[in-house]
Amino acid sequence: MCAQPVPNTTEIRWQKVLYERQPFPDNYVDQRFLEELRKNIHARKYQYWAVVFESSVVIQQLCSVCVFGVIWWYMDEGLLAPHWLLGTGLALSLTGYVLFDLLDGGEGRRKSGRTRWADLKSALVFITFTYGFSPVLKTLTESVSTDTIYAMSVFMLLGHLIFFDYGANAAIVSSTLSLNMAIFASVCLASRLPRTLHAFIMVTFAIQIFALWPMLQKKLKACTPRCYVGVTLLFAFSALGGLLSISAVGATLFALLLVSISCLCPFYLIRLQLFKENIHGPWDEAEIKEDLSRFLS
Amino acid sequence: MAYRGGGGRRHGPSAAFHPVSPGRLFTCRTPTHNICMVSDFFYPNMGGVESHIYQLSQCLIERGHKVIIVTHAYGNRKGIRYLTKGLKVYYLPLKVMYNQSTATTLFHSLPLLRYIFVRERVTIIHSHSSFSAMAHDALFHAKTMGLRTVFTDHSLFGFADVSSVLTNKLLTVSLCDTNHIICVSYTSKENTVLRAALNPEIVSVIPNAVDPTDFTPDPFRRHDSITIVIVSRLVYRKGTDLLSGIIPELCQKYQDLNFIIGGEGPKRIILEEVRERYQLHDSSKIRVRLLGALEHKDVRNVLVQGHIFLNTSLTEAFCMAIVEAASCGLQVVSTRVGGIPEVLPENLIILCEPSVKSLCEGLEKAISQLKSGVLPAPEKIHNIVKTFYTWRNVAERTEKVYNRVAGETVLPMDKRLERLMSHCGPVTGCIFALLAVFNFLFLTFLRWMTPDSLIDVAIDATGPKGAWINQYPYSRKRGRNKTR
Amino acid sequence: MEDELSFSDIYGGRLALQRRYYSPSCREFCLSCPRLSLRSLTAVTCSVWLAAYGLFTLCENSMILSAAIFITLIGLLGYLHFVKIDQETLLIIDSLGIQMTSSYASGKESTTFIEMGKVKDVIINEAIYMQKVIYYLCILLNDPMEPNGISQVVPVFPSAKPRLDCLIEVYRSCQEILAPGKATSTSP
Amino acid sequence: MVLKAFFPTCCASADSGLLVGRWVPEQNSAVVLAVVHFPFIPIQVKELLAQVQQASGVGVAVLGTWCHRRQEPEESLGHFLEGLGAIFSHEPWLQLCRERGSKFWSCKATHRQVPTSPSAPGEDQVMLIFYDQRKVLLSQLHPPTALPDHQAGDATASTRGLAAVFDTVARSEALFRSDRFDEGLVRLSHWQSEGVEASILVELAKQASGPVCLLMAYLLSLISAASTCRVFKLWPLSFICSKLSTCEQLRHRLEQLTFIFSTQKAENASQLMRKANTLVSVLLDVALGLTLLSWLHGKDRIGQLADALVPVADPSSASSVVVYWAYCGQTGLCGQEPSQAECPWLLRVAQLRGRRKESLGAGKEWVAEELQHLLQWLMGAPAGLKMNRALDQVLGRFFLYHIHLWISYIHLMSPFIERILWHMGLSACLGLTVALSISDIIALLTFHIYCFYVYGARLYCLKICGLSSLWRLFRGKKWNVLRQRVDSCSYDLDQLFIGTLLFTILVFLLPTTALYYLVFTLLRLLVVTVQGLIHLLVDLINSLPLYALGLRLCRPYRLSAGVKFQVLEHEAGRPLRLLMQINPLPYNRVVHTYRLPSCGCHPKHSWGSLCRKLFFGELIYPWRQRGDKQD
Repeated sequence: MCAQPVPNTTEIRWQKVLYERQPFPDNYVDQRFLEELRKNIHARKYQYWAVVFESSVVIQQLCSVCVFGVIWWYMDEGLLAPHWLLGTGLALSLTGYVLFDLLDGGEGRRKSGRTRWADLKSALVFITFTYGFSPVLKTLTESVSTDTIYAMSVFMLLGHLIFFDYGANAAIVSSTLSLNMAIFASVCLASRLPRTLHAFIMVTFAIQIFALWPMLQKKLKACTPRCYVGVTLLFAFSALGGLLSISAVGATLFALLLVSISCLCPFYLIRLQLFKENIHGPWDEAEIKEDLSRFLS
Repeated sequence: MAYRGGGGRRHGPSAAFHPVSPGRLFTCRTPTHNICMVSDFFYPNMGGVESHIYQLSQCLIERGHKVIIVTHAYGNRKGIRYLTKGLKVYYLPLKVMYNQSTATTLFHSLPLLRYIFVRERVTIIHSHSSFSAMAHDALFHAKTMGLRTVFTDHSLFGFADVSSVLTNKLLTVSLCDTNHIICVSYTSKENTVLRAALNPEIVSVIPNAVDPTDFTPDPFRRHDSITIVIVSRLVYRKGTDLLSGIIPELCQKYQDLNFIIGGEGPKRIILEEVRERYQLHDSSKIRVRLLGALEHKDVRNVLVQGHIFLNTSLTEAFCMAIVEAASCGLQVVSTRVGGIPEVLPENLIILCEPSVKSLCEGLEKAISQLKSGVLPAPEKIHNIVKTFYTWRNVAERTEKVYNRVAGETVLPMDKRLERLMSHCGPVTGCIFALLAVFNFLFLTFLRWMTPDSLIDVAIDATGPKGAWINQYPYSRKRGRNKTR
Repeated sequence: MEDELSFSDIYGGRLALQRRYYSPSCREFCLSCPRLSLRSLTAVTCSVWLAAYGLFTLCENSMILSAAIFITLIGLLGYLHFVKIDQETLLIIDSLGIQMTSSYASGKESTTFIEMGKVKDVIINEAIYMQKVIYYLCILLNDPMEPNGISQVVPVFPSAKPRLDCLIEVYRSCQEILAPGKATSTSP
Repeated sequence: MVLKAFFPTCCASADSGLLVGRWVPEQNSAVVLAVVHFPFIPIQVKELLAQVQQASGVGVAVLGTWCHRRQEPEESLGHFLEGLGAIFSHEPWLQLCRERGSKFWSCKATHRQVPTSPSAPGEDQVMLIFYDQRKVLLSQLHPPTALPDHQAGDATASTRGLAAVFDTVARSEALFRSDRFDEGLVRLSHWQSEGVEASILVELAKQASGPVCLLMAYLLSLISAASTCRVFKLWPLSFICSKLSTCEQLRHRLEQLTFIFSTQKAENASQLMRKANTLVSVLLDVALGLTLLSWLHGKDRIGQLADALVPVADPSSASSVVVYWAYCGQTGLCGQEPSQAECPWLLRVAQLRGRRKESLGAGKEWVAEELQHLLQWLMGAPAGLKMNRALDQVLGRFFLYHIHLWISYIHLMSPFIERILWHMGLSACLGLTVALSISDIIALLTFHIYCFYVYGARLYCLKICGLSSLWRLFRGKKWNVLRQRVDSCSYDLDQLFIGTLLFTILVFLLPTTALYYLVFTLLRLLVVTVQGLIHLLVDLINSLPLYALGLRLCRPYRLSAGVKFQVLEHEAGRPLRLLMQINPLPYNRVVHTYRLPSCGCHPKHSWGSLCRKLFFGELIYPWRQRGDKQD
């Protein structure tokens, strides 16, 4: 029975078992209490530059949103001829398409087993649908007030940035959702443009910059990291330039944002690692290491 | 409809496991308490917590205490029922939010609970299971009313993800001024102390128990082919995925190996797929049998059909299943998680790492032992295990806790607020201190609305002046009035 | 013989219990709660009329006042006739039956008579009522299908909810009549 | 156990004699039915009882003696009564005795052979229960007990408790037949010993009812034969008949009449009651209908009604609409240059016309014109809502065109409408309910609203479904049909693009359609509500059990929910005296028990599901005919 603590507890060692009655009270606290407590088992060490390199994906996405905004502003002001944008867009996407295959010698395509005919078909689908719907898009939101549209598209672009797949496996990441939000925003903005052609071209451009460009980026990052960094810098500076041509203040703010994301945040991440403290012990729910799907396939 | 005591009839056999004789003898020795067990989980719901509450209450009644149970209404089972030996159960009409746990607003349950505490002259509130919102509500109200509180934690929690962080915070708040906490194993004690940032002195370890008379080995067991039994809910936490890996491995290795799997759950489909894929249920001999959900009384009959019991849980505070299996004389193979290593001595259990490989090795070891016949006889195992865990022992140790708590003082309001604010962090502490103040005001309002003098003092069915006499249920009231 | 005791209901209001023993085989328990007090009546009426007058000052429409008067009158009548129960009577006649009468403030009476053949027993039961847990006296009717089943539970004194002490008084003297009655009625 | 003696109040003043009644052993109670007066010859009494017994199947016997002391008690009578016990042996032997002056009676029951009950030496406790024989005889217990079959044995077995008493009294009418004017050899006193209660009218009606029933039944069979001939079975006719509520009413009325005049007798009380109820309700219905008829065919109310019912059908508005529509047509539906220009113009025309009409002073309501105004309003920016103008124009013109069609239809119909109404009015002589089923006419006259509603609902439903599925695509999910749940799914780029494009478009077009849908749904609901109210009224008239209610009102004891007892004041040592009264059935239970089946059109779904249907744009027909309720 668990009676009152008998004096000779020194020689009778307390042992962590339930099945035998020990001469200790039920609330006895041994010095071996919490001895299996472990801390920061899975804590990872980060390299500063590696983190900076990883953060470039975020930079890219921010810049593409910024570029999209700038282009839309130019077209809304009428400073940018739609044909010119169409031409450059087509040229760029063609080069990107060629690059896309050249980079990995086309074995990515072989893996996915996607034919060029399929690419052509989807391209045709894009063009035809956008062109067919552009009059509708034009008159779609004319009775909705402009501020509503702006608010909606800003919200959607933010959502695009939030849900974008930056390579981290979190619950909220959903590339589909982010792409759809971007397209929604582009449609909203396009419906504000003066002419039907403008709307058409704006939407195509949105496709290029939100759907195709990230795919190319991924491949670049995988194959040639060095030139990927170069491309990122180039892209960032072009975005900054475009923004500068619209408003200096916006440009400075944007530059600050980029710098803080690419340099400060990694720094803090590494600093805060020191204060990390998460507890492990026998009570943790054991996770299953090996994959069990092999038994079911 | 109290006299309908359906529960009493259903669980009667499992309760009447020893003669009623010693009941009154203890009462002279120790002071008796009026104990109110509060939890969302009780019969007709089935599980470890439920049976724990039921058996513990029965033993406490036998030791001359007055015990009542408060839980929420299950379906049309509302109101007040009497179970075996006059165990009185209040099924309160509260809304159930998420798997059998009531929604908590921290206030809506106060009027009823206060009424019950007053009319039953409760002195000690004993809440069970940290998953039950009602239990935490009861603790909160009891402290406001200045009653002594005990809490039993039946489960383990991690510290990793957001949800567990939040629940740990709530647990901290609700336990920071609770008089005493009971855990079912040392691991669970460590866990609780860490989660709720408690002083380990006020945390007692009292294991669960099994009723050895319910789990006796089958004297004539067939030895033609080896059978492995698994009895658990088929969910992720119980490691059903591991099971789906183990079954094909072993079935391909040993041709005379069968599996019996009792239990229901979302992961059942995986096992069925495995069975399909490896043709383990051909018409000639079914090698993997899925029995589906089991009644508590059928468990023994399933267990004694096998030779080896396999437990693949990923986390357990105190695994009752392996004790039951061992008590039925089976060789137990289990994962080394949570409090399981503390439960059985090494010669009765084979502990493995939670992976398919290690578990297979453990099982093969068990099989080889079985074939070579070095395993002790089931009756021998039963006789060993029988001495480990009994409800009477649990009741005695719980009674000690009650006695100790009865000696302590409940924090007055100001002290309580201070403790909340000092102990639970600035934000949460303040919020809950405010809530406590509101709760107190609400209580004073209720006292003004219906003063305690207006509340009829209930007639004890159990306890020192218990009026319960085992007649047929209808004439209960008359019997009661004769005794007064 | 007749005597009168005073008890209180679960809200603390006063109740008067009159017991009439007509004969060893016939008893009557009459539980009467206080009548509608003039104070509360005037209070309600005045409040309604004040509200009506406030409305009237807002929008000059004399319809409101007349409407208020009508509403109070109709409400009072309805209350007296359908809601306010002044007296509840329980009449037990051995080997004949149990009769429950509840008389409203307007004098309307509603009676239900339960034959002794249907009555299984009279017990005190507990129930969760609103935010309270109360005791109440109830009559168990046995259902013709199976011998010791209960088809229905009829509560006694449903409107005036007396406290336990009062119930026990009534319960005891009910059992004095019922207990032998049950013995013989169950014999054939 | 106490011995209960049920004693009829009418015998309380009878002279001394023998108590005749039935002894119910299982609850040891004696039901006294009558008192036999002196002088009598025991043999004859026994004969009489034997006759009654084999006539009624009730075990009637002599239960004891009854002595009513008017003058000072004489022992001789007492002894004589004692002696009678020897002649008519009965267990136990009752001795009721009423002194002059005092209200308290003495009663004792003695057992002959004492050893049977050693505990009570011959005597045991007696309780006197007075009952009004007439009421008990006429009243009918609810819920009815097992129907009394005429073998005494299992009749007593079937009826238990107080039902046995009622049963006894009800079945021993043979005893009550003899009153004191027929020179029977035995003088009884009971509730109609002062003369049999009967009325000439009732007897005459009973005599007359037979042939009338025969005749009517013959006629009705002819009618029904005619109605079932093959012509009505042809597809369109049968379909229309199933839909028109007038036909429903006629069919129902036919059923009612056939039921009333069915020649076979009603075997049990409930069916009799039902017949009576049906008869009364039909009579009342016809009476109401006739009053309506007389009122209608008074000074040209038909015409006014017709004018009130016909929506505007005068050339001016129609022509204006035609002009307007033509204009819309030739401006073309290509969507630009919307009709901002001509809206004010048309409004002005409308106002002018409205004023002219008011000057003409026919208080008509201009359904079609109001609809046009509504559409104009919708085609503008209604309530400052952000609607897509192009779609708005298209929908608006579409509906305007419909109104035009509608008006021309009214043109065709307008000459006949008055005559139709007149004939409908004639149909009122078949009863108010038939006349009230003008909901058909309402349905006909508001056909265009129904059409609008259907178009709007279909469009809206389409939009909602599209949006819901596209929203799933937008979130990168898809509906798994096999598992009945939403799975995540990876789409191709072009699928995503097109899906999102359509999603955007639908989202921005939703308010327009939703508004149209809303407006026309409201109109539809209005119409439906009116129809529903009419249906309810008809249902009420058809199904209210008037006869039963009347009985409950005038003869409360006829329908009894049970009995209630009242303790008469009593003094110690004397037997307890109770007064048994009939507890009348409450009104709600009367209605509940005797509701007549009616061709009720019952609300198909609850409010929640109705709102749900409305939200998802499914069509609603809240009033369903009896026919499809059965299958």
